[in-house]
Amino acid sequence: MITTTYRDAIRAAIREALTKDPRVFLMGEDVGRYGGSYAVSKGLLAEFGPDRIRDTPLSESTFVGAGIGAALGGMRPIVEVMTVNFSLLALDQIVNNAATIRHMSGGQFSIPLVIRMATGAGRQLAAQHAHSLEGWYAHIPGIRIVAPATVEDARGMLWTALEDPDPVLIFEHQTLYNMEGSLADNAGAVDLDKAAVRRPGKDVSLITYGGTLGKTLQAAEALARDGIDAEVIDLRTLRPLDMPTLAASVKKTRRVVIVDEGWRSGSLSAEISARLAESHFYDLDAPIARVCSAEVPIPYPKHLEDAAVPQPPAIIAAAREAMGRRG
Amino acid sequence: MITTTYRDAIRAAIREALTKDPRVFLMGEDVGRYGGSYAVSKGLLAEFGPDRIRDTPLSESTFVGAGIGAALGGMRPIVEVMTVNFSLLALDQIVNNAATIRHMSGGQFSIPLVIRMATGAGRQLAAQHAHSLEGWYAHIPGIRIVAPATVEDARGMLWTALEDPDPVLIFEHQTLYNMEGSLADNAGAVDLDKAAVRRPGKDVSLITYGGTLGKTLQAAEALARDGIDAEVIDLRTLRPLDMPTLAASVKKTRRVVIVDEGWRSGSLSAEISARLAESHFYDLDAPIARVCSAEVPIPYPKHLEDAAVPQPPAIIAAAREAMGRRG
Amino acid sequence: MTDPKVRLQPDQHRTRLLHEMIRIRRFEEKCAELYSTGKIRGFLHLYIGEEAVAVGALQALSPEDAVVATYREHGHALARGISMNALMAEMYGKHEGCSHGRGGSMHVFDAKTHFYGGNAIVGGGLPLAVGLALADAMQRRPHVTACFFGDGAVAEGEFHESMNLAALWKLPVLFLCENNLYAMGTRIERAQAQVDLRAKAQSYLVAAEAVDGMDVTAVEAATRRAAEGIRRGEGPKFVEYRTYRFRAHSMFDAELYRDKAEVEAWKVRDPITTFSATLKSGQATEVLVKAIEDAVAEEIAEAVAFAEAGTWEPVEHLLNDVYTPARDAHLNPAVGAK
Amino acid sequence: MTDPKVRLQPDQHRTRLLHEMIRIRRFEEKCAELYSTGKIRGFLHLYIGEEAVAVGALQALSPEDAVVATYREHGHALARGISMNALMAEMYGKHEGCSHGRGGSMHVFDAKTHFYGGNAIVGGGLPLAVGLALADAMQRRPHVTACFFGDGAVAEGEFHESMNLAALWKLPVLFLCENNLYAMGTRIERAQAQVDLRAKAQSYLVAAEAVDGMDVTAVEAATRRAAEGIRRGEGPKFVEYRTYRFRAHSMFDAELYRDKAEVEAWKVRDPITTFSATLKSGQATEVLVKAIEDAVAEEIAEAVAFAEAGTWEPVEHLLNDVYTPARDAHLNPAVGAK
Ligand SMILES: Cc1ncc(C[n+]2csc(CCOP(=O)(O)OP(=O)(O)O)c2C)c(N)n1
Ligand SMILES: Cc1ncc(C[n+]2csc(CCOP(=O)(O)OP(=O)(O)O)c2C)c(N)n1
Ligand SMILES: [Mg+2]
Ligand SMILES: [Mg+2]
Repeated sequence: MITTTYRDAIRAAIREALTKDPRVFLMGEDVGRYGGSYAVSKGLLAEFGPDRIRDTPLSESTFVGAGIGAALGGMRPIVEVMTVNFSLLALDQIVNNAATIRHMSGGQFSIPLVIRMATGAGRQLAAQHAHSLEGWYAHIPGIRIVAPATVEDARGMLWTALEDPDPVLIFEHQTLYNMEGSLADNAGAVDLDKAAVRRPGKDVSLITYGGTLGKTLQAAEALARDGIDAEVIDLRTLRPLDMPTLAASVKKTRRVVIVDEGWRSGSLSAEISARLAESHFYDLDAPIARVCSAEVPIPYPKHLEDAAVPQPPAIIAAAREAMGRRG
Repeated sequence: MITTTYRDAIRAAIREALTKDPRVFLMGEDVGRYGGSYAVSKGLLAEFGPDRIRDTPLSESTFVGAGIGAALGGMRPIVEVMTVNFSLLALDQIVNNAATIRHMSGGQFSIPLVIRMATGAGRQLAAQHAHSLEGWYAHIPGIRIVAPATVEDARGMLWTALEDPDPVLIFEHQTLYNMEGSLADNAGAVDLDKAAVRRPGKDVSLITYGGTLGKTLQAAEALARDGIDAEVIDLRTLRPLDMPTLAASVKKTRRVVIVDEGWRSGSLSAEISARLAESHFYDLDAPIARVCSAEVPIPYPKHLEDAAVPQPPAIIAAAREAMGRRG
Repeated sequence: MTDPKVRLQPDQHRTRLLHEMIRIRRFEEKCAELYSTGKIRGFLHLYIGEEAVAVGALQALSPEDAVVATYREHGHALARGISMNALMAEMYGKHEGCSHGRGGSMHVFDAKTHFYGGNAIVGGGLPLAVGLALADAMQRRPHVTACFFGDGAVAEGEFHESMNLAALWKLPVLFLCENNLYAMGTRIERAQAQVDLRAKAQSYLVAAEAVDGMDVTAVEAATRRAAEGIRRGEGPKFVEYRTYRFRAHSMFDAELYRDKAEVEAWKVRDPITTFSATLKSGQATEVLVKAIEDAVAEEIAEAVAFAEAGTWEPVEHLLNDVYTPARDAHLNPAVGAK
Repeated sequence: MTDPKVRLQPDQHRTRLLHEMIRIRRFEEKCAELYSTGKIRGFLHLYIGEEAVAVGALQALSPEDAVVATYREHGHALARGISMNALMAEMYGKHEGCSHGRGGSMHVFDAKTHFYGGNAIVGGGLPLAVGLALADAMQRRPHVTACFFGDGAVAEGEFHESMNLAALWKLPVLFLCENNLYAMGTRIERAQAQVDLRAKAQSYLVAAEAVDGMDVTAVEAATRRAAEGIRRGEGPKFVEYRTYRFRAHSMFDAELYRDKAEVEAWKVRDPITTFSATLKSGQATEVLVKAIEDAVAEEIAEAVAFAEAGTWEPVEHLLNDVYTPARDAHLNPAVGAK
């Protein structure tokens, strides 16, 4: 076992991909000389050269579209969009080309493209730099959405994403880059199909992903001290959703709390809630609860940012309420 | 009463606004000399001149952003984005500026902007011209989303939207422009706060909006012949949702089917289902059902396009199932 | 790239150019007819009047080069060598169509001829072309990517970003601007502060040339010059074709924005009649044109029959081709596999 | 637009320019210090080295003109006349800040001075500026909208679309490009095929001028020329300021992408020291600078005290300012009301 960080695990995954497959290259703003705005790609330019570590101009729509074209042309691009906030400038290329060309061409062309971006709030970057839109992206057919919440997934999801013949968007929560964790020395690719039970429990299912996994696990520990045995599920892949794993948990616990950093209305938590209520209406002993972000652009001051996004006390309260505990 | 079309009703509303308020102007691609790609603004250039009916270059991000700036500068712009499919190019301006500036400025500036766009499938325009993303837009705090489904709302929603101090997006389903309906001679502004019960009923609540209202009413008539008395609710405003009206219907019928042309996963139907299950868990006699678009880019051939979007038979089947009827 | 069986006097290049233009013209006239009978639906954007551009320009490409087109791409598709049968079947939405019917008129795709669509988002194909060229450059392949777009697309941010990136990275992109003076109903003077589009290309240090788009030989010559420069490693080139759309923008356009007189004036410069006039003299030309028309009429009749006989994809297949199934794994061999 | 009480020798314009630059420099040095102590958080982008641009350029504006800035806007805010107290309180996130604390360093807004933000999306302010200018033009107001953006923003599609639309409609937009040679770690040669940015502006037929951004008087003169042209109805103008960022891009930047030597070479051209050297001679200047430094130190101390004494908005107000409440109806009188 080695101890490493989420950031270094992603860098190791990129380095491995570049080494294994000559078709792989990394392209995006400041991935080269600057070393990546989150220092993920630091050192890669020196190691792999400017042909494979490509600094782009500030042109999100075009370098994402160029990634789509390069994938069509036989390459395996890893496009880094610095943050999800800027990806809105490339949304047309993602929705109307990356997600759609395979279908419009009657299956003649696939787009083996990986797009990585940082997401989420938590660093007081204010309204234009704190979006959590990964669940929103999960609405689009034709793409796969993944959100590594652990060092192991940060290390392993990229390779599997590159092997996927279709576009995969990887959302890295910006508060996780410094997170430490241990990895097997031979750690490598991980599957992208199954959600993971991060903490087994029998009383209530806490379903989350990405940046809120840690807070949800904290809440579960607190609940345990209170005699409530919570099961914590990490979705890992937001599209497609691994419903069998969620269903198994619901059948066991009969109570569900979904924790999602997206704005509540229209967040992924709504889809999960709707699906579970459709398939397990008669298994549920309590209404499905959601702990999401408040419907406000994220404010700058820490106390307001903290109040805007899900926190352990709210998760605990929702779980207790699902258990019928008061106060 | 006069008989008119959805298209003419919108034109009448635009004309009234231009006449009443010198700050109002219409801007977008081909709204002038071409007469609007759906002929909505036909004749307005001749009547109001090029200063107030502005043809723009193909620059969605900038003319939408210019609408935001003009609103900040004291005008009351009506920006027409030809269709929702092209609005993705302007999404950064809508999400990061229109929806956010009021908040980032601590409430110093509001953005009294109206953006109109055509939406939806049904005309065999294929994958890049058939998106139904209005429910997706409803995820964004700071904007209001409305979807006129009747000639009366086509006539009345614009003025109310212009009086709103914040950005309002109006989604006009492209299959409705030729729809005929009758209007009071003095028809004018309508409220944007309440959902409308388009058909009262006691057995099951069919909740829908925009382009699927007609299909849902057809389904309700068929159900009536089958002894099922369906209530049909037209949301009218997708953000914010009028939950009291939905709640009253659910309390009465105890059964819900939501009809939404958006792709099923992450559609507005999921949010409505989740909210009703949160607030009325114990009032529901059957799982909430959803009839949505299949998760596929819309195909060109008619039989496949029809199969991809909600149709009366599927609505009828879902309602019968909610009633516990088999076959 | 005429379908061999209908090729006349293969030795005569000029005859072939004429034949190609007539094929496109008659094919689209048939499409317009089929649209009115409801066989073809959705949007139909005719290229009539602009045939010299696709036919002349595509002479400069080799079979391995890539093409990225617009929603007005029937001419590009036929000139590139997509069979008329497959194209007509696509217009019908039949499974035998070149995009298996999923795309229709605006989304013609064909792997064999490296035809990357038919894109219905104005300017949406420009970044794709830059990426295709990047893939060629990184794999040291000597190919060129030809990207067609209209005067209207030049106003989109994607034009600016794509020209800059292609120029910055010296990528083999052939930017082919079809300037037919209008973007739907908006004349170029109402869309562009600078109507000389070459000046825009030059602002990225991209060499630009404008040519009479109604003259197929001039189009071919200019495009060959540009393509050769790219193959010599000079980076992207920009060619502007000054042409004109004879028909409405689409089947829904009332053409309120231009006078008949302007249209008639341009029709005098019809690329087909003006070119055939230069071919041989009198009688001989008539005979040649007659022979071409007969061959084309036959090809079109066959294409219509092929489309009519085509099949509708079963509704059960609705969800196909959203994601790549295992059966198509060969499209994307596992990473690392060489 | 110095806060009156600290204005020295109001008759002396050049003294005022020096004073403004020093205010900005010292304010930001204090901010950097407060960042390390955690009083200021989030992103902090310092303008140090570029002060001559904001100070010189904003001399050309009248109080009614509008300003659209970037996330590196402390200099623009102070030079525009936003009080240092309100700005410092905003840096802290206090309710007394000019954006009531909601925005922080990147989102400085101020209605009184027509300061439309602080925009953290590169290029995101350009379309807003076009719209503000459109509103002035349609209401026949003689104002100018000054839009600041960097060399990196020039690569974004919004630059292209906004330049074209402003030029096409002859709108009173003053496009002010702060070319500090870098976009984060990307030097202009690696971002722009054409590094002479004037050529880009000219491709929209927009008159462009480049000026030494380290020379406050040259900046003022060039910007006044441009603004006057706009007020004469000549349409938008483009001014490029050749300047340099002395500090890291943000507090997280290790500056791997440039050598110390380059930075040192530019520091020799420090806009403050070079300008003060031109003022008076020896002693007299020292006395003057000392007086300014004392006044500024006092103003900063007061601003810090003001921010420290400021209040945190109660958490119960979290959802405020997402939508406009009735109480703010005056911001948008019912349509039709004049
Ligand atoms: C991004 C986008 N905006 C608007 C449209 C609607 N539209 C389709 S074609 C067209 C005009 C394009 O003009 P041009 O680029 O000159 O091509 P032409 O039709 O003249 O061949 C417009 C506005 C679109 N398809 N995509
Ligand atoms: C659309 C967008 N892409 C990327 C970023 C991240 N980013 C912030 S500042 C910056 C560099 C901008 O450079 P420039 O325009 O030259 O301004 P400068 O920082 O040099 O003043 C980048 C890439 C962003 N904020 N917005
Ligand atoms: Mg055109
Ligand atoms: Mg810069």
